[in-house]
Amino acid sequence: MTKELLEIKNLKTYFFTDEGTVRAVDGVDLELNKGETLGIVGESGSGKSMMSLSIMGLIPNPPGKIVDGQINFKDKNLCKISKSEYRRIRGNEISMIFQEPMTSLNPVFTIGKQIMEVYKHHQGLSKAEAKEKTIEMLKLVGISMPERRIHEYPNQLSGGMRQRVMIAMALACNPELLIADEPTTALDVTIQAQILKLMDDLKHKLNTSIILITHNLGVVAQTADKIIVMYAGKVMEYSDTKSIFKNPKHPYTEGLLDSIPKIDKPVDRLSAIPGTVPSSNDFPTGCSFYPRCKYAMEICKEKGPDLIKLEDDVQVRCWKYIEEKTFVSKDHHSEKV
Amino acid sequence: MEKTILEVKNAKKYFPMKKGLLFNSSENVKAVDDISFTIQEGETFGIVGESGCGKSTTGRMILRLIEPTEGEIIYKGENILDLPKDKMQKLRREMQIIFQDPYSSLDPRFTIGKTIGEVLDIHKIAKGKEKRERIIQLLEAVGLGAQHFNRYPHEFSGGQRQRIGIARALALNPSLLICDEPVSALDVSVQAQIVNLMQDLQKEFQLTYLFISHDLSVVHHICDRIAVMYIGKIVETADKKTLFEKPAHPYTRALLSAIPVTDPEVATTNEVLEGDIPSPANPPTGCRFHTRCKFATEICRKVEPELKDIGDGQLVACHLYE
Amino acid sequence: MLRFIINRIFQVIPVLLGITILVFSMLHLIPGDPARTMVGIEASAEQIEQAREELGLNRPLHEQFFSFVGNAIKGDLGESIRTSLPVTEEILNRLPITINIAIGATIFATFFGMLFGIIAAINHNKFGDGLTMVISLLSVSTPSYFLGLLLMLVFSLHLGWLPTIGISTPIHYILPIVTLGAQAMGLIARMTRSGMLDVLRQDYIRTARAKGLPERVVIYIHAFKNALIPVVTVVGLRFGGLLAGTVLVESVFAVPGIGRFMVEAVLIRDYPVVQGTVLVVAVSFVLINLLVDIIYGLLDPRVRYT
Amino acid sequence: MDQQVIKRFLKRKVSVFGGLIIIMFILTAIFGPLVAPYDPLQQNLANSYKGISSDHLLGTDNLGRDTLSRLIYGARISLGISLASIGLALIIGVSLGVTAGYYGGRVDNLIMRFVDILLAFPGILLAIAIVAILGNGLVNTMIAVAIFSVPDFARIVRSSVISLKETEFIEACRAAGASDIRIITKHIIPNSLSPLIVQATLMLGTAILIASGLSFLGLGVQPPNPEWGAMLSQGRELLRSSPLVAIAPGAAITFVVLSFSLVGDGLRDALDPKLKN
Repeated sequence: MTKELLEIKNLKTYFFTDEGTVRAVDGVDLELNKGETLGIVGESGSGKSMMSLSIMGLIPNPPGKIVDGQINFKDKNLCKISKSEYRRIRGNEISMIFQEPMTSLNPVFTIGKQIMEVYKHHQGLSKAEAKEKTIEMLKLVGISMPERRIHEYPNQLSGGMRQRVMIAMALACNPELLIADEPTTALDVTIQAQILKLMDDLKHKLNTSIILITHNLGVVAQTADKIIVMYAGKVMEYSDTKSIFKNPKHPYTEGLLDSIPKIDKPVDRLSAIPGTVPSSNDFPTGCSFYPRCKYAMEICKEKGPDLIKLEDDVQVRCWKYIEEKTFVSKDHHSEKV
Repeated sequence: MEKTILEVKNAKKYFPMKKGLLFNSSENVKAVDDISFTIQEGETFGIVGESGCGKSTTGRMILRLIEPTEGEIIYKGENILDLPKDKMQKLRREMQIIFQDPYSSLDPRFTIGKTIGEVLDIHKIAKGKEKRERIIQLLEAVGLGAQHFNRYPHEFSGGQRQRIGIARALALNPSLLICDEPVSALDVSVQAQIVNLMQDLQKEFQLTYLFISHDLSVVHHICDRIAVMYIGKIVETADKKTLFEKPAHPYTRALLSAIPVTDPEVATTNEVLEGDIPSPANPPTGCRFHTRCKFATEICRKVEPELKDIGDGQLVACHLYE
Repeated sequence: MLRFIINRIFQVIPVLLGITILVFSMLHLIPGDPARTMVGIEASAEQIEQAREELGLNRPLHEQFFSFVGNAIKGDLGESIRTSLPVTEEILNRLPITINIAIGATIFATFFGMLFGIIAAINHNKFGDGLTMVISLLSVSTPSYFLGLLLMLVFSLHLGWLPTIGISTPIHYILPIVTLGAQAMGLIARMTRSGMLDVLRQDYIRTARAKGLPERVVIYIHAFKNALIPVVTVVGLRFGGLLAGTVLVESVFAVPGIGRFMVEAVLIRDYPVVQGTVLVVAVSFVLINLLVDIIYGLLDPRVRYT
Repeated sequence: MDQQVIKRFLKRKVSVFGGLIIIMFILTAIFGPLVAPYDPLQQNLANSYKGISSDHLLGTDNLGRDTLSRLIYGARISLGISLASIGLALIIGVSLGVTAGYYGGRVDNLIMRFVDILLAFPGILLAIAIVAILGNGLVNTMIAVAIFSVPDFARIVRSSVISLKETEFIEACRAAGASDIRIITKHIIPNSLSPLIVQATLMLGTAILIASGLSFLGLGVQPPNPEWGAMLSQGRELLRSSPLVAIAPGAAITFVVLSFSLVGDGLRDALDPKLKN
């Protein structure tokens, strides 16, 4: 029996700017069990990064604000806890690594100091103890000669090395949840493979749950247990990894998979999704994917569909299935059309 | 009958290191270090490699946006490095480039019409009404239209800007198009549109492409022949089928196995390459890949391997094949 | 690091040479005959010839230049035409006062400037921000020669708390220091504020927060050291500016420093003194900048290891 | 796009206020002789040391000259020097900066070393040195202030040219065979205009500070011309008897300089919204 670690209900994170309200995250639900890896896939403006910052409680305010919903982490609603309580969780029980290893480390402190700090603040370790643990951690993420490396500054390290340092820092206190926001996007292919392998190894070693956020379906195919596909601030499809790649339900997921060239299944012509990704302050009314959808119906334009459960682990937000389902059974999620 | 359109012979580009006044080192960053390849008319020739391999420098050398330190660039039988200014100017109509970043590749202060029109002005190709018609024709060719003529770049999405960049490159009716990571900065769902557009245009205008990318899947989809580069050197050249089915160089193999496969049921070989990419400012001796190669022997550390034909037009620079 | 320092020192040499050339050629750039300009229109041909002799204008140009440089390195800047005393001696007599004022102003400006800047950044868009920024904007815009007069009017003439002019006691230093430092204070406050705000937006600050560090550690340790780097540059550059700014302040408060000495020399066309004072101020400025660069290198590992 | 800049600028109330003050001063400078109640140079010893009265709104000085009238005429001189010298400095600075930045290498080294040498004379020192060579007076003050301002412009333009030169749209132009002149005039200069406009605005204020400073020291515009710095210098002697003679021009300088910085800051935010704090 797996235990639920994180449950997000109807999360809404909005940004209030001069140009209007940006619904970066617009009613997202998700669940994550202990030891699981959840992949969140989306393109620019899908709200996937804002999702992760919402969980971390790091939404820049103003202009951003969580306007509705719950983030339940181990029976605690993170939206309700005090600032100091949140600080004790961040970097300790939930950690995060970012896309840009080049800018995510403080340039004026040695990497040793930056990792030791975590031990000092969360575990109250002395300098010597923290140093010892830091060296251990750096060894764990595959950095050679850690005794020497702790005295180096971030600009002396390559991008891949910096991302390893970020991982060491994030995993220092053995958190239960690691959020990785596009951790390999800025890296070269061979380095990306190293980092993905490292994260997978460490996950099994430390039994950490991971939320892996990416725009690259290939990155999650091998590592994630479940996948969420986001588009325009909403979850379009939520499914286990196997079925999403084998049998994508949502037209967007289907289009996304079809538009990637595959070496093992060459085609003469890619089937592209027409149109452009909507900009985040101008989402279409109705279903946000409707203008680019090849199955678009009249209803899609007027009204956004709800997320409905198709099978045990498969949920989808599309009128196509709601219509089918309403004939089959009266699911409480769906509405009669 | 295949006809060679471009031949790059022993091209090198050394950038002088940033120097201090006192320690005036004579060291160079060998961005591109003695590479040769040929491109046939009508084909799509791919250059793949990771950061610092010199693929973008190569593309820019061919257009003389960066002057090569040494070597020859022979376009249709003529070494363009010897050309006087006026002849080079004429030749520029034949070769154009499209860039990676759709945001910095268009002047934010120029309307789309003006951006494309400028190219026509420089070569005095068309004027007035004729010019406008030609621009609209180009916009339509890339899937845009007359309604976009007076708009500014910031009003467009990344994919649309890339279309504009392509229209600008096509304005001079070139034969050879250097495509420097043209889809890397785009959203996945838009990448496919641009790739399709490029394939359509290739047929329509009989274009030859030099396609520079780090993304092997895209290269596999669009290219006929491919060169793999690693820190300033070509390590392998082959046609697509050969390269992907029987890659010879250990680096090529590692690169192929590092591609994330979009199928959870395919077991990955998990052949993960160790170590970092060395800096081109201080490349390893001998074979530049030896620091990361599991087959490396004594000779690899000392002697630089030459590109050799191992059959089927597959060229490999590796001591394993000697 | 040593390599970085040596490199910086060698970069300064051409600048010092340039300054020397410029200062040397001042005499030769004067329209007409410098000797005549100096002694006045009514001077006799003999007097002009004598002045020419004293200035060494009869010798070939390169010879003049080398002897100028040679003497300058030896510390000989010629003789004042008015007093016939060695310029070096005259400068050394006045320099301590000027340096005291400039250092005092730097300390005043740095302390209050950074204080105001941090207050403003932390209270971004709140009352504290507004108030400190109004003060710094005003102090940046008010010319020192006006501020000095205002302060004198209020604190000396009206309230009678502080002496008006001269520099005989330490209390005399208060007004000149505040007057001189005000503008730099405003600039440093604005720099510190925008530097802090800029740093607070960086990715590594987000990382620091994601680590669960307390906000004071995030701001006073992670952000502050980064924000300090540009501020150090400004403080360094400002110190040179303050050295030059003493020219105005010394005139306002009738302080017998090097600045006033220079102005008087310009007014009576005592060229050796003008050259000497300009050279001393410019060279000190360059050397201070060198020092600042080295400190910058110590603070910022990115500069050191490139 | 430019409408948006104006819209953003108008949102910043203090900058708009600064702009209004500058417009007021400019109008005063242009129409000064029409509004000034007295001749600024006319002495009237019987009327000396007067305080504020309906006849003399800002009183009179030791020679009985009307302070308000002198202030109004002074606006002409101060703003005139400021505009002329910054205009001159812009032409020289931009040419130097563009040349250095675009061609790089030895040309760049030569120009920037020269600029470095000029910058080695901090603050007002350079202006004093120039006046020491050229002599005092209105035109020489202008030249001194112009040369003083050149290095700032040269450096700003150079750095924006260097960053622009690397952009892909400039490469695209070169690939299309565009000439250097075309690239510089059509692409590089228009795109480096924003920081330049901001800097020029701020420097207009600084120019007034420096020019008046020179005059205050007796090295710039000479009395009896009603230049603000020269008036301050004269007011310094009269601080006990008629403080208004010093306060009026001092306040005027402060206000104008303040307004230029407000406008400059506003323009910076309006032209580059990303930099806004």
